[in-house]
Amino acid sequence: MILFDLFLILLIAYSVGFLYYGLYRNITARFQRRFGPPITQSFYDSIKFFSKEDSTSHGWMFYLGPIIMMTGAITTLFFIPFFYDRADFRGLSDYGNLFVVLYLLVVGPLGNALGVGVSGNPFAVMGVTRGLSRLFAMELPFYIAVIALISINQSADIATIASNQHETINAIAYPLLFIPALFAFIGMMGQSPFDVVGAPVEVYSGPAAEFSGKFLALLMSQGAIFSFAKLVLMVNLFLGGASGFMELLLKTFLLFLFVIAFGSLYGRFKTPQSIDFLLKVPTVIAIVGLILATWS
Amino acid sequence: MRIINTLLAFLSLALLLSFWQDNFSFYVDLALLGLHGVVVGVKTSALSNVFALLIGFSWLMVSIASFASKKNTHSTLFLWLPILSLALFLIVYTVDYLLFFVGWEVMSIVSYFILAPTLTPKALLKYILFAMASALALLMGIVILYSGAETLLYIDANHGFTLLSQQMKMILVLLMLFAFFVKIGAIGFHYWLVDSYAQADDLFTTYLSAVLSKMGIYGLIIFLTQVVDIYSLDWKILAYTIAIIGVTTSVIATFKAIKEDELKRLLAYSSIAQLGYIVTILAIAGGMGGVLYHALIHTLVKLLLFINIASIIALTNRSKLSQLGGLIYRTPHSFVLLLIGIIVLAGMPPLAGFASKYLVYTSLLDAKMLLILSAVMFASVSGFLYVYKLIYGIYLGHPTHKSLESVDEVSKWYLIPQYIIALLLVIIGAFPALIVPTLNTVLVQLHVAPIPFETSTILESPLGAYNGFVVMSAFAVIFVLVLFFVWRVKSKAKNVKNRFDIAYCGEEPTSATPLHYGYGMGQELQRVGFIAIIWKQSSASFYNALTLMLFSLSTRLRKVYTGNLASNFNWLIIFAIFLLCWGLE
Amino acid sequence: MSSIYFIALPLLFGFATPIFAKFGKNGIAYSSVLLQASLFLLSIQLFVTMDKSIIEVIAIAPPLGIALILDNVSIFFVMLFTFLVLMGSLYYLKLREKNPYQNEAKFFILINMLLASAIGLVLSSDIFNIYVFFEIAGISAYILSAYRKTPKALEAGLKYLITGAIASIFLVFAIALIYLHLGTLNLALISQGFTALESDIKLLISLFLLIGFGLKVEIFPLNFWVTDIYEGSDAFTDAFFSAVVVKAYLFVFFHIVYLFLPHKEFTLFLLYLGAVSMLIAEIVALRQTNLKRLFAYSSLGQVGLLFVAFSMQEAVSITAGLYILLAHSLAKMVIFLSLASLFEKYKKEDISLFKEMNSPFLRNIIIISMLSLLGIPLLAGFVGKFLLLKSIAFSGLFVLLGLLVLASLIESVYYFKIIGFMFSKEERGEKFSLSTLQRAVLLTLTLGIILIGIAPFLISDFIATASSVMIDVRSYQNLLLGAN
Amino acid sequence: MIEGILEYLNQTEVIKTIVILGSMGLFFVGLFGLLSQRHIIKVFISIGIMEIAVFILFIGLSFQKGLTAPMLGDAHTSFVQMNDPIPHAMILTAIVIGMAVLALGISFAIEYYKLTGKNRLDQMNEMKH
Repeated sequence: MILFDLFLILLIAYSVGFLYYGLYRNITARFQRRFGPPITQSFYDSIKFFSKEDSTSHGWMFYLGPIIMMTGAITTLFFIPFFYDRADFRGLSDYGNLFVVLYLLVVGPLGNALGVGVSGNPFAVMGVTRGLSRLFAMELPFYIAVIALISINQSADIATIASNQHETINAIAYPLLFIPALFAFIGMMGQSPFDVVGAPVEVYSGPAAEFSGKFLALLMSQGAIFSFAKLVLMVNLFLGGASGFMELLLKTFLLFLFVIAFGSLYGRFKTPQSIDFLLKVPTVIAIVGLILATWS
Repeated sequence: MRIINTLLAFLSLALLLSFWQDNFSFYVDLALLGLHGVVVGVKTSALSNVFALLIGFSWLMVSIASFASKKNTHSTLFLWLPILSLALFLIVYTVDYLLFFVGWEVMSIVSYFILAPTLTPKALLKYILFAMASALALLMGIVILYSGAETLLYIDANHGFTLLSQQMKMILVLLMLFAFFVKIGAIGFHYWLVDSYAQADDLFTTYLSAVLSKMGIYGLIIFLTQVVDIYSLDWKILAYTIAIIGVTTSVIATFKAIKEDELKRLLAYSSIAQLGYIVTILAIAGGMGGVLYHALIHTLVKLLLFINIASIIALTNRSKLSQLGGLIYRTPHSFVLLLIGIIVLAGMPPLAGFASKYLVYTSLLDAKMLLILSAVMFASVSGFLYVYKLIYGIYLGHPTHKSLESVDEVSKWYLIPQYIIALLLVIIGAFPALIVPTLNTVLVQLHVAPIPFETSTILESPLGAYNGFVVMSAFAVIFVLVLFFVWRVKSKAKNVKNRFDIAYCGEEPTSATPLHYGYGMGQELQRVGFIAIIWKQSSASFYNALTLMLFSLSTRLRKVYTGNLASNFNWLIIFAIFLLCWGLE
Repeated sequence: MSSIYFIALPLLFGFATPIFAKFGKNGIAYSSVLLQASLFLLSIQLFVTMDKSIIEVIAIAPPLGIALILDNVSIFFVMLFTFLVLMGSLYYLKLREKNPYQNEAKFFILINMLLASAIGLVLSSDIFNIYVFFEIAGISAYILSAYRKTPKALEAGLKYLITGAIASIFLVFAIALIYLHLGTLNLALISQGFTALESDIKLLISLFLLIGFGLKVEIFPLNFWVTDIYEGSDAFTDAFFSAVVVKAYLFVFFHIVYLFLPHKEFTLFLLYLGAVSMLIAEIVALRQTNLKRLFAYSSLGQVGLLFVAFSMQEAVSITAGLYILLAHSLAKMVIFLSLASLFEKYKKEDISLFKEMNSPFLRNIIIISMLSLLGIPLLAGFVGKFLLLKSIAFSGLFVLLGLLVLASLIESVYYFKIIGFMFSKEERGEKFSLSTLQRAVLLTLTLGIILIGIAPFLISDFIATASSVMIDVRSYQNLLLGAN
Repeated sequence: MIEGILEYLNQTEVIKTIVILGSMGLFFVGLFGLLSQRHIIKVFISIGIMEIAVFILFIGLSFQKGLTAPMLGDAHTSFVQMNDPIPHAMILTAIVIGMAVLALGISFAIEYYKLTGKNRLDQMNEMKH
């Protein structure tokens, strides 16, 4: 039963993830006054990549990188419940909690870093370093917000946090926690202004520089799954969770839309700039929010 | 010598495990020395057994690793190591502060003699001066406590502590904290630590980091729970001070570690940072479980990491990240072991590191130290950068020298202890509550609430539990499935023959191109304001100024001893007149 | 009557040297060693046969005559001094083969005079005898100090002599005042009558005594001359100065303090004087490069510590003081004797000598001695230091405690600088080894340090009794007066 | 007139006052010499003066009028009607010792002068580091 549940979760995440990715390409295209590819294009791309040969390999660790990344994404997904009040689509979330998820979120990037590192491409490693540097800056405001939520709810269980919001969602109840978390979330989604790590167009480098064929496909797929997982997590934490598929899709899509809209509007920070920004503005807001939220 | 040492280590561990449950105690009355009513002695207890286990285990692991080198190069080390371990056992088993001090001093001095052949004079002097300062502060604290309690036993110490005046309590606490923080290397007092770790014999560094630093933790546990009785004392500011010192230590040491190029220095800072987490939760009531758990995990992981880099240094004769690289396919076993090590060090979920981090976080949450918790998590995440730097610099990327392309796997004597430790770490990762019953006996002994325990797979905490077994098996199963999936998908990829065959801006790099990114990694953080401040500031300037001041004072006071009798007679007369006036008063 | 031998025999030795000289080249040397060995055995025998507090008084009808008192505390010093001098003489037997003193007969006479006067100081129980022995010790020390007749040695001798002469003037002055007002020289009688004196006279007497003895016991600020003397003299003689002479003066000084001036205020003053003395000496020592001078400062520091211990006026702290004194004497003996050989071998007195030194044996024993001086557990220095700190804390003098701990920390700076030099990785010359006899001497002393450190209970009973006897003024009075 | 003065002077108190004043004067002369003079021999002389001052003080004050010197001789066969012998014995000893010390000191000074050509206290700085 639970295996079927997990399979469904994976399937949904995979398809919705690619759907969102297609939408993302379309929407950004519209922002830039052009027409994007068909929505399903990314999905087809990934299928196509799976069937392509990969041109170079740098040994087994090189292969393991994307695999670990994929594993990390799926595991993360499984530990986030889709709905707060339903017995199904809970995945493995009963066996873990928010702390586990927070840490699982970084398993993927670290696995990727290993695979990239072994490729011997200094540009790729540079991207990894940037990613890791940005990571801690990004996580700080996010962690502060999450800690505040855990403390308020006296529970690290995601479903509990989600269900406790049926009166007022956390985004409205605690805006000073939501705003910094949102900043961090934009970074986590790899959107401007914090997207220098995997900058898709202009830099001929970044973690993915050496991957091709099925491994590139793997990277793309995990990206889709992972994005969805993160969206669901954010919805659960701040937007009141969901009790049905429509609600879930709506909330995640709105959040997604906001993120890409924001990303399209702003230019790109350099790594130190983004670290500096994240450690200053959102962190300070988050600290204020934390103090206000738990003052008693 | 090595064989005897290993046998002794094995014997002590075997003794320890076979008499684990037995109670043993031995007391001596010191009335003979003019110390009436003073009893000293040793006694087994749950707490001391746990720490003794760490000592015995680390000793054995280091001893096994020592067989790797062909020559008996560490002969003095293995002459001293049994004595050192004996002193450590004395520290953990004693029930009074006199023997504790004896063990403490012997530990410092014996370490000094072990360090002496390898350290530079300056580093050696730094080490011993901090050790002496620590010991003297400890001695002064002990004596002050003694004057209150009139005995030296831990069990009476709390009574004595309450009898002291508020001011003396403060001084006592400061002295003791100083004494133990020096050993731990809390920030500001770590000036000696990094150099000593970096220059010590590679295997002794392992022992230093795994065990000796834990003695500071042990001392703090004893002092805070037995003497100050901090959990029942309403002395909030003390708990907060300790927590803030701990977390500052973690954050600063983490960023210092990111900058380091030398393997052992990097790990030394990492050691400081990890102990910082322990210090952070030391003074809060629910934190003791996390303290013990993290101390245990940290001991294991530092054993693993230091033995690993000792093997790499022995293999390549290189100790800098910028001089290594690309060893992964030459030494795959070492790579996998280090990978396990850094996953634990970073506190990633499937392995044991997460369990201890989890306890650290939940205890801070429970104590409502939310900002401190955020800082701890921040330090923890920032730590990813240096753990990645470590594994990348050694194993990934490009070899920086021809010699690195032709080395073979490290000696099996290095691998055996690492595999044992890695296995333990994986097991604890899957069964995070496996050691909870043991820890709970200690917690009961210390009169703090035990960690809830049902089954060995679920680590419970006041704010929720997690099932380590499920996390690990989920991860493993998904990993295998993805692997299998990728395996089945067709592939004709060939291994690159030429390692320069990479995407490099349309050019083909040559062997002269600096492709290894080991040294530069993390340097760009310099542009971030507060990190630049951390990197630029160093306690060295403070200690240098102190030294300078002392020496100029010395020069000035030397003028008293000019040797010019004529002027000295004037002194004499002035002194006499002063005495006369003073006497007439 | 046996206690008189300790003074008479070494003094008589001088007159007998022409006879001993007949026994060949080594006659005087061997007979001197023999004499000291027999004195040491005698002291052991006395100690063993002595009851818990049996006291030997040799008195020619006090208050008029002289009296020698051999009680639990003085037997401690007698044993210590004879043992140390014996060890030194044995060591010299080999040292003289390479670098003998000119006119050795004189040298042996002086050493024995020094021994006699040190013991005399400890045993005497009337103040004029103390003055006489004070001077004999002084004269022999002046000559020993200047013995090499190099400019440095002569300068040291001169300075020693001038300060010594001034000290003796003040002492005579004090004695004159005491006799004029009390009509007696007997310590017991003086101690009985002293409190009844007018306060002005008391002040004057205590001031003169403090200056007279203060110059000799090397207390700040009266210790300005000490380091020059140590540096100018031979390391071999420094061993005696540091291990024997100062200790004798210290004992007498505090004996007199306990008997005459057990004022709380005065001893408190001495207490802080000791602490300041220690602190200043340790700070100055930081920059020293000349080894003899360095260890001279270290001696000053230790004397400061002893001052603190004895000024506390409690049985426990005196016990601590005796432990520290014992540990310091043994350690300084080891260090200065080794230095004597090392200087002779390497022809330099600089601290960098230890970078060249290639002698594991000497390295190890010097390190053990220095660690003992620092008060590291399991060595002799720790017992005394711990007891002392304990009694200070029990008296609530926490500032003093802090000062001493600070001084100890500074002390460890230069000790460990030296030890660091011993481990430096520089090129070392050929191996240097001592003769068997010298090694045996040094080993005996070092084993003493270790043994006391590991098993202080072996002698704790004895030292505890000694300290209680030392502080027990009343029984001393009864003893001395009841003897006639 | 002279008789009167002598009579006056013969009083014990007067004699003792003179002794005290004189010896103290002498003592301070010595002390002043010690502090102001740098020549080694002059310093020795100052020390000698101070010693003598103390001796005179002691002897002068312990003397009692009307008693003879504490010596046994033809007329005196027992210790009666004599001054206290102890101060005399003491001072005799002290004089001998003081003389010995000064002689020793002068011999040192001469040797030192021969070797180095220095004869002043403030020049004695072989050990100035």
